[in-house]
Amino acid sequence: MREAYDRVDLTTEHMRDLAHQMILIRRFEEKCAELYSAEKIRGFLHLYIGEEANAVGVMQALKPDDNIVATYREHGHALARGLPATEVMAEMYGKASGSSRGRGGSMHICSAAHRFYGGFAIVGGGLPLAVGLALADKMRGNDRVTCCFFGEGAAAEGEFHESLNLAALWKLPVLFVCENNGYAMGTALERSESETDICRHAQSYQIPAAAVDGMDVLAVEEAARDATEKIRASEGPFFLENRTYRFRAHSMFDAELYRAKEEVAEWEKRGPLVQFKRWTIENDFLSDDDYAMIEQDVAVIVNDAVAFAEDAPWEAEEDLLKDVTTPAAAVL
Amino acid sequence: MREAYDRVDLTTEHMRDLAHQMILIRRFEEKCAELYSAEKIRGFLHLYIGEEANAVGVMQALKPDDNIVATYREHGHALARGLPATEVMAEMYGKASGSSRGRGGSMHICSAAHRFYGGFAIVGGGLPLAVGLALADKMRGNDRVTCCFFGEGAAAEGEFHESLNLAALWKLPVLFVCENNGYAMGTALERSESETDICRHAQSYQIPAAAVDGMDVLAVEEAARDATEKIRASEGPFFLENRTYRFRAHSMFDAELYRAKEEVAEWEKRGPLVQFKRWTIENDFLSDDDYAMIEQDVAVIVNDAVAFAEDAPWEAEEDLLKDVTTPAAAVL
Amino acid sequence: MRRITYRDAIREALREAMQKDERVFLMGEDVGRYGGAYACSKGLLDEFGEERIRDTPLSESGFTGAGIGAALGGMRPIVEVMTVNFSLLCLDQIVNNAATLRHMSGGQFSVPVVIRMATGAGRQLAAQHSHSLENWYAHVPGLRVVAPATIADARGMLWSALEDPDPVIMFEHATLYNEEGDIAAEGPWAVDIDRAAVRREGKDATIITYGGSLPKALAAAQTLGEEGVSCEVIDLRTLRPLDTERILSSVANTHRAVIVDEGWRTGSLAGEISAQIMEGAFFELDAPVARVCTAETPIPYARHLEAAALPSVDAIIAAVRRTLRR
Amino acid sequence: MRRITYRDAIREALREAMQKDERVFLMGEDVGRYGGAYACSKGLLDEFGEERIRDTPLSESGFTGAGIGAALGGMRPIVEVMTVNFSLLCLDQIVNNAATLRHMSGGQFSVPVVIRMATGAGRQLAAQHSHSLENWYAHVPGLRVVAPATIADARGMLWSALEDPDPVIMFEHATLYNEEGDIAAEGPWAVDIDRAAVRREGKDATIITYGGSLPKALAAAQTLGEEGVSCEVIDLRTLRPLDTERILSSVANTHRAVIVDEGWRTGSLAGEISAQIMEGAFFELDAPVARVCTAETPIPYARHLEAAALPSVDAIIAAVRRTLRR
Ligand SMILES: Cc1ncc(C[n+]2csc(CCOP(=O)(O)OP(=O)(O)O)c2C)c(N)n1
Ligand SMILES: Cc1ncc(C[n+]2csc(CCOP(=O)(O)OP(=O)(O)O)c2C)c(N)n1
Ligand SMILES: [Mg+2]
Ligand SMILES: [Mg+2]
Repeated sequence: MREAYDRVDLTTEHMRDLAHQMILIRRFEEKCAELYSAEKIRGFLHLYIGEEANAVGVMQALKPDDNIVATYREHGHALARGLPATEVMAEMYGKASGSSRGRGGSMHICSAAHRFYGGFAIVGGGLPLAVGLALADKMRGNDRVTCCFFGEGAAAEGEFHESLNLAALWKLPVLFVCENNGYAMGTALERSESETDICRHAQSYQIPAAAVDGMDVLAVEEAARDATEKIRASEGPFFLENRTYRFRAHSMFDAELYRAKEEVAEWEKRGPLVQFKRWTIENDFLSDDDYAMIEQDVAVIVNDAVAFAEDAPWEAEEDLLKDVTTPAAAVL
Repeated sequence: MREAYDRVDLTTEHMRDLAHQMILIRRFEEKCAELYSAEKIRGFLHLYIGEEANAVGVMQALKPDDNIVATYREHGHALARGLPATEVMAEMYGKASGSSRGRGGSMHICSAAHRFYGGFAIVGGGLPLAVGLALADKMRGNDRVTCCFFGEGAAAEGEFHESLNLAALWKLPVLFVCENNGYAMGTALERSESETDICRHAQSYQIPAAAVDGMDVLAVEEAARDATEKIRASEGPFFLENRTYRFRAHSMFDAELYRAKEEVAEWEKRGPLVQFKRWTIENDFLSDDDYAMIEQDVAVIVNDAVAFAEDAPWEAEEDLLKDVTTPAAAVL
Repeated sequence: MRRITYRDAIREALREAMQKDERVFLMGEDVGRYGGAYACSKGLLDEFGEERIRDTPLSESGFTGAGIGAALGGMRPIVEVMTVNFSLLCLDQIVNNAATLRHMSGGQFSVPVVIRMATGAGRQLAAQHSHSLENWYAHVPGLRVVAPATIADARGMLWSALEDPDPVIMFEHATLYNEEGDIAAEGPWAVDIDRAAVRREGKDATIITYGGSLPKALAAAQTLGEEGVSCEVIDLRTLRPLDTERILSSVANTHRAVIVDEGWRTGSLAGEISAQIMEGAFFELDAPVARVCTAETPIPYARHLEAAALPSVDAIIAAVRRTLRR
Repeated sequence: MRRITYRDAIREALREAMQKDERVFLMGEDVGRYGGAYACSKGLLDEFGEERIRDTPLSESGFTGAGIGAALGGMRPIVEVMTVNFSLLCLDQIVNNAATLRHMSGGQFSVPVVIRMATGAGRQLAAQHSHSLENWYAHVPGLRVVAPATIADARGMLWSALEDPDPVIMFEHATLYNEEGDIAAEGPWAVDIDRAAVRREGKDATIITYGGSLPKALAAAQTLGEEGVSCEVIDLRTLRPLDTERILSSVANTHRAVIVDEGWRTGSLAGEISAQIMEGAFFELDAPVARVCTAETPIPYARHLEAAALPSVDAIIAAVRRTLRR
């Protein structure tokens, strides 16, 4: 991490808040992994462990009224956005109290109240939607940013190309956040892109772009604040490439044949939590006791989430066909 | 046109040949337009008039063994590649003697003998095929270039993005020729691309690119020779952007509401035929008599083509289901 | 009454929608300056401006997805995909996003987008420009699929589709745009898109069809009528959800049915309807339900081959006669 | 005999094909270093190298089109699209190019490509990862569509598909990969992909199915058999072209049919088959043909809801009983 960070509110409160959020995501997902083995959670489970600084850092720059579009690796984004851990966990259980009433599962966490549009599991498929949300805001004169998260693997998809061009052509308020963790499942970036500098792709659409250390939450916050400020001013898109790393397997089915343990170990040394903890302690923002406290608070939240999910009811089977179409009553 | 052209064979023979080809395409298509009004030709008819220098110039650099993939605006490419005008015209008539036995029509001229894979009517849809043809050649060790023609409008399609990345990533021998005539139907380039410098897009995949005056057949030939030489040497793709213009409507249904007559008139002054004629006469390669002769020869070819098409038989209705699948006999 | 074309009717419907609701806008390739590939939006750019008559790049997946996103964002977009053939490039957005969002979100989001596309063959446009993939879309839960076959439906269905809170796919058969017909001088135009329409009453056999095949079905019914065979002609109008009730009640009266569908026979919507009759009216049938569909081949360019591939009035007449064993 | 899984069978088939014909290569996302999303190609990279076990970027349209182009260029590519859900991104290449090229060129070109994809639900992967779109593909002239449902077919069909000079789509149901079964120690493995297979003989009713629903159909037939109801179970094996003859001859014996298909009911392949029975065996039927399909909803994540949405053994048993009025 660096000496100084402009435009980041360097207070104990804020540091504690960031630490709390990153640790909450980490512990929440460690618990999810356990629950997967215990077969409480099924389907696909994509862990964000190692990448927490990105969701947490970017969210600092977003307002409650902004829109968010994420991927199937979105637990961290959902929690950082403020979705209750209880509802997120209940969704993973497939319970009726889940954020999507159990219909979505881990890959489709959604919350209209948080303008968190989800949870999209087709790689690249969320980008056109984000462009459309921003188009609606621009046409309606809403001062709102749509933040779209996706991985570097998505950059090879045609929908990436079409979406960036539209956003730039129409000067739409979209913050594209490419979480470049080096791999798309087992495919390393250099095996999927002829040009591995993702920012250069963004620039080829006339979109301003910046790369940031995705293992440094303060650097990410800073970059995101810059980006959203430019977007709100210029009404054009901005592209952030967050250089990060996935510590765990792609999903629970991944044997990780494609990378060396050493490589993972190297990155773990630069993990977002360890780095931030060291930095906040060295710079006297937080103490070991503070961290102990945070861990306690987080443990309570995670346990409550599990308890809530365990006790939550199942959706009635008769309601299978509910939510396929919109009841006339609900028409706006 | 310029003073000098390197690497173009500046002989009277070659100049006559180029003039003959461009004039053949022009007169052939003028006849097609007539025949469309006479309802001999139906469906869509996309004229290449004004763009002849591109197909003719590029073909000079291709060997008989190279592959060609074109669009629905491909009469010029087919004729420049050497397909008999008779078979091309018969195809437009929908006759059994047509290059595709009347099944393809104007948009799907094909010839296995000329490695002319056609005639593709989905914008951008030919690019992945071209990449695949080049991949096959690379894997089989064939020293062959696959030349893929498409319009600037195709550059916004996802298939453009995916194809350029694959060609560059796998270093495939593909010559991408973007015929930038300024419009995709009625949509001007600046209304469809945030970055109007198409070469810059190509470069963002690490593909070397060059823009050339598509109204100057010698400049196009020169650029194409450079490009194919680089491809054959480096085994990587090359991207040519040919700046050209469509003199006629997009298709026979186009009212041309989107551009001014003056704009068309301006470009017509720089037409590939008039320019080349002036240049070849001023530089004493050809005389007015030579051109009169060429027009005569071309008139004969076009008339023969029409006569051939008129007399050609219709495919028998019982053969409707032929050519849907490959008869076991034909298995290679 | 006044006489207008199907194309005029679509244009009037677009204008009306734009005037009625400022959240409505039209986006697609060449809808603006070009006036629309089929001239449906000619003149609208001048009236409503670039923002609301929005020309897009050639990016079917991108702009269709953007339309879906704009609907999520509170607009009422009308996305024009020039033809169903090109919609093969945006199926991910339509099927994986538009059709699933309401469900995946546990009912939190709706996607009130209308996606219009020309469909069908008959204009010698050959294998890549002549698909009829209506059954693909009719197969997908979460979508509504409509196919205006008459001038009145072309005039009225768009607004009904816009009032649907969920995604609606609207198929306009390319051969219908130049069809002329009489229509009331003034509205209301709204159409009940939950119900099929009986276009001709009859008692001997039921001909079930939609879209571009309706004129053929009516012509066949006319000829048969002159021979004393009385056919009821049902225009499905909405392909999803199907008005099964209407289909079954007609078959219960006629005891014979012929389905006319321009889709390729195998896997066609006609197959689905035949199966529904099997399930709901088997004991009413005096003869097996027959299908008149497109031959199992990509559509050829040559006029005579294309005609041979598509459902024809003669083929419909022959099919009805067969079911009547005449 | 030896015991292997469906996954092993696919892997053996891939190896054999690569060894037999040097024009054969496998391309797709994560087929190499990762070993395949379903581990079907695990180990093949070491044996055949990067060129022939080719990892691709996330570019479904690009690499599927490249596979089609490579087939045109004389290779015999096996394209792996991880799942049918993602094939929505490459339908343009499959339908507009692979399926039409032979026809559009007047018979000059063939496209000997095999495109494999996992299909189906049952693993709680929710709305965007659980499609069964077999009927979409079965609808398209120019394609052959196969669905190995047994270990032996998984072992043998790939080579038969590669021998087809035209494009073949191969659907592997995701729930089958871990199925174990006995298989001959040695070949020949080739399967007759023109014919459906009778997996169980019977005389009271015919159950027609394919792919991931075959185990359910057999389980239902087993239970019914114990109750004295003898069911014939037909595994379609090839979804296009359909072995209509086999279907009709079985129904002619049993006079009753139930079709089991994991596709959504409306517009399903089951509907097509019911229509074909209507057309070809109407007068043989003692009861209307019944369909057991997936409910009309995107697939929910929750296990109990997903189970409720999909065809079940109980539902098949109930349907057979209904057709037998027991
Ligand atoms: C269109 C599509 N193709 C393939 C997949 C299967 N898949 C799921 S995640 C993934 C890798 C995506 O990598 P990246 O975009 O870098 O995101 P990351 O998983 O690394 O966060 C793949 C191939 C998919 N979900 N969607
Ligand atoms: C995928 C797709 N979308 C739309 C069309 C309709 N269309 C045919 S040509 C064309 C314009 C293409 O422009 P460009 O690529 O510049 O080629 P040009 O016609 O100018 O030669 C359009 C929109 C199509 N054929 N395919
Ligand atoms: Mg990644
Ligand atoms: Mg153009």
